[in-house]
Amino acid sequence: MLNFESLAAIGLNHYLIVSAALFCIGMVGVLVRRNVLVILMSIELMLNAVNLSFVAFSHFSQNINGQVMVFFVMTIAAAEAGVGLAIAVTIFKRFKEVNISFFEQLKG
Amino acid sequence: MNSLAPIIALTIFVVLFGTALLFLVSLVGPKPKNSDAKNSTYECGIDVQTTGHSKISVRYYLTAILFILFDIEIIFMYPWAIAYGDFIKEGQGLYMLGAMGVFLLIFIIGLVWEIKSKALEWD
Amino acid sequence: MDISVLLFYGLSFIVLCFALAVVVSNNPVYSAFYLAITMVSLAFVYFILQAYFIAGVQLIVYAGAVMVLFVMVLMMFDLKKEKDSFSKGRMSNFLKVSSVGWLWGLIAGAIYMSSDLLSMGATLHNKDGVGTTTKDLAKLLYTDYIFAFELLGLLLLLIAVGAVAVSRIKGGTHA
Amino acid sequence: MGSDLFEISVNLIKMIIIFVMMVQLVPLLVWVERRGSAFIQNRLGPNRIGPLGLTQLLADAVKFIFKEEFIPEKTKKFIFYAAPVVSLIPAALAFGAIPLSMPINIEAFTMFGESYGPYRFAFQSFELGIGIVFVLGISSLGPYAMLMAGWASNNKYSLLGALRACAQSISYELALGLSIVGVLLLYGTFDFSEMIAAQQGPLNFMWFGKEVTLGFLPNWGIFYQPLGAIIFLTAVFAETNRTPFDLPEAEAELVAGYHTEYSGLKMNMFYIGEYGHMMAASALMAVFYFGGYDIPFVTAEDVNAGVTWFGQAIDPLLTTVASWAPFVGDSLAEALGFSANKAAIGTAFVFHIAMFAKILFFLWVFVWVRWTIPRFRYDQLMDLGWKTMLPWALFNTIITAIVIFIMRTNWS
Repeated sequence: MLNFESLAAIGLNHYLIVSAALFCIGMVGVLVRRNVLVILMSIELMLNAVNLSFVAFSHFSQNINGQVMVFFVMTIAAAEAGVGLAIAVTIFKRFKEVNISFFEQLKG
Repeated sequence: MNSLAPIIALTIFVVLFGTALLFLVSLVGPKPKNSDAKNSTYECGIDVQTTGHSKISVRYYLTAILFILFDIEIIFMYPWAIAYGDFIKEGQGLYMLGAMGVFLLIFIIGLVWEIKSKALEWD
Repeated sequence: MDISVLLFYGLSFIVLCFALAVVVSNNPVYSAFYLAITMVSLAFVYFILQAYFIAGVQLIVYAGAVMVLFVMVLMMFDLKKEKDSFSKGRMSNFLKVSSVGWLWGLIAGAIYMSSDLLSMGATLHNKDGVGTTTKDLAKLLYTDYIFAFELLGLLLLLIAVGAVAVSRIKGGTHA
Repeated sequence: MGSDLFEISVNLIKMIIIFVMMVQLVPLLVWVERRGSAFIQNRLGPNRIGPLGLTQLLADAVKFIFKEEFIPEKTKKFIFYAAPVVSLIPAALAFGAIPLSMPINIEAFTMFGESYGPYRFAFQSFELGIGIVFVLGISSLGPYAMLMAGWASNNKYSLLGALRACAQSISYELALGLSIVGVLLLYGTFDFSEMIAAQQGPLNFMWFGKEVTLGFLPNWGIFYQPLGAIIFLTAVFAETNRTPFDLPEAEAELVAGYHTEYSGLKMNMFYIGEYGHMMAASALMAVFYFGGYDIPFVTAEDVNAGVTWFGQAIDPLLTTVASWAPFVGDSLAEALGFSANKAAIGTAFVFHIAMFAKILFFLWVFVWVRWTIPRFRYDQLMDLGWKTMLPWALFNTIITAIVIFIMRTNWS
């Protein structure tokens, strides 16, 4: 079972478990925080966790496809952060509010 | 080649160096004699009216977001730039030029649009 | 004990601690700084995984651009100490956190059980990295993924237009 | 790997020496800056303390250490103290990744009776295959120190200065990154050492499949990328917040920018960071466009032969000295095992001086420009970055790509 050798020889499992933990921390952030900016940051954490598992798989299977995917995910994440912050800034300028529960009241 | 340990070691060393300097000053320097005027926020001599975090123009933010988007487009050119010579040797130079040409066209359209839409105007 | 094992555990510890700090910190500006540290540490983890270019991109794009944008926006907002930074309801929060904990346990258990399937490489640095250089990445990116690559360029253009348009709503760009 | 204790300790010492060298250059640069400004403005400058006022630096350093340590109220204490330390990190890491001389190949030798295998010591803190991307990534962390300082000070001048500095440096990072694409196209690598190796010898390039050599010019990047070099240099000025782009510190408008509330050694650490950034930028300029540690028309063999000749010429002298004092000189060198490697170390030292001369020249350019060109207005600065330099850098990239395509393709 769990012994010293399995801890000292870093394999794919170790990276995947770290990645899973990072993803879950991000998920907790999305679920329990109310500030929309912190929620966006938690989403970035989750995306980073996915990137970590992609890079780990890419390294251990010696296949560069995973890194290309990481590149794309980073692009999408940056675009998402840009638009999300643009909306947050616009709402904050108008209503002085960043609480996510306030956003429910926005109706067209 | 490409080992991480020296980078981490240098980072730790620099942090220790900076912290040591800060400690050295608090150890060697004279003890501060506090007074209200000295402790107050610097405001050219008048009393502080508002907090230090007053409203800031949204342009800073707009500049930052446009920076992110163009920065990623530039990063996309880096692998292309270093593989370009190899592609030319393999006779695929025109393909690579065309592939990046389309991308650069999109880049230029974006840049021209930003300039025309006056999103980058500071006054 | 190899130095890379030590580096892996140290960096993973830093990554997870600061990720947790992002979530529990009361002040969003501190959250952003913690997230920046997480990003830099993750870049170093990519370095251990020999994904050097990806590590550099992580530094430039995430740590150098996205997090700077977050910090600037938070400084613009000038938020007072948040009164209700966490959602209300002790029971529902407990349920949320515990269910996420269960999820992590499930994933970790699954990874542990299938470790024989996953054990393609047992240790680090036993491969010479053939076929995973940045030039190989470029060859793949501009041939197999050329369509996705051009589409991402278009997406970035649309995002730029959209961001400017959104910030123009009501009152224009004059805050 | 096969690294042993000797190799690790030499690498650590080398790393610390390079960092300390960077820190120690700062007071010298401050002196150059003050004397240089005085020279340009027809004044005298600091000349009272020591020869040419050189010990003024020492006096300043001592003064900074003995300053009273205080921070204003309502600051965020931890971040206020962390900001100066953070400002040192990008500069130190970026400077450490740049090769300052050619690698030293140490042959096997014996020291104190134990033999040590052959080594290869690079003249830089760490060798990276992705040099440029790492340096760009690390220096893009620079805005954090400014934002931390500006935000923690709880002062509107500081915050405005920090935001200005941040917006300015990210705007010019685009032109900087794009001007480097031309360099990457030219050399086809991220590695600094390979770039420098590609710039050795006389100017030669492929012209429609034929090789052309121009013997009277060195094979430096500046002859292929003149526009890129100009854009890079300008962007670097803005990145390091130097005049004519020192808007973040514009003392007429913002008191002193993001370090308004800082005093004593804490402020000095920001200066170390800024000057370190300048040094890294100068070194990059030398590596990209001026051949790195390359000396024009002189090959490594020539230098090696010269050093060997010089060593043989002074050898009788050394032997004489050694005969007078048996504890120093040859016997010690023999005990340390360096006699076989004198030539390699000497060669590396000569090339290091060449590299250093280039770095010092560009640092002098920084000072020179500062006292020659007036400050821009902020909207002019942003217009220059986005509407002038970015399109020109784009133009440079496209032209470089097309020209390289035409020249290197085998048209037959």
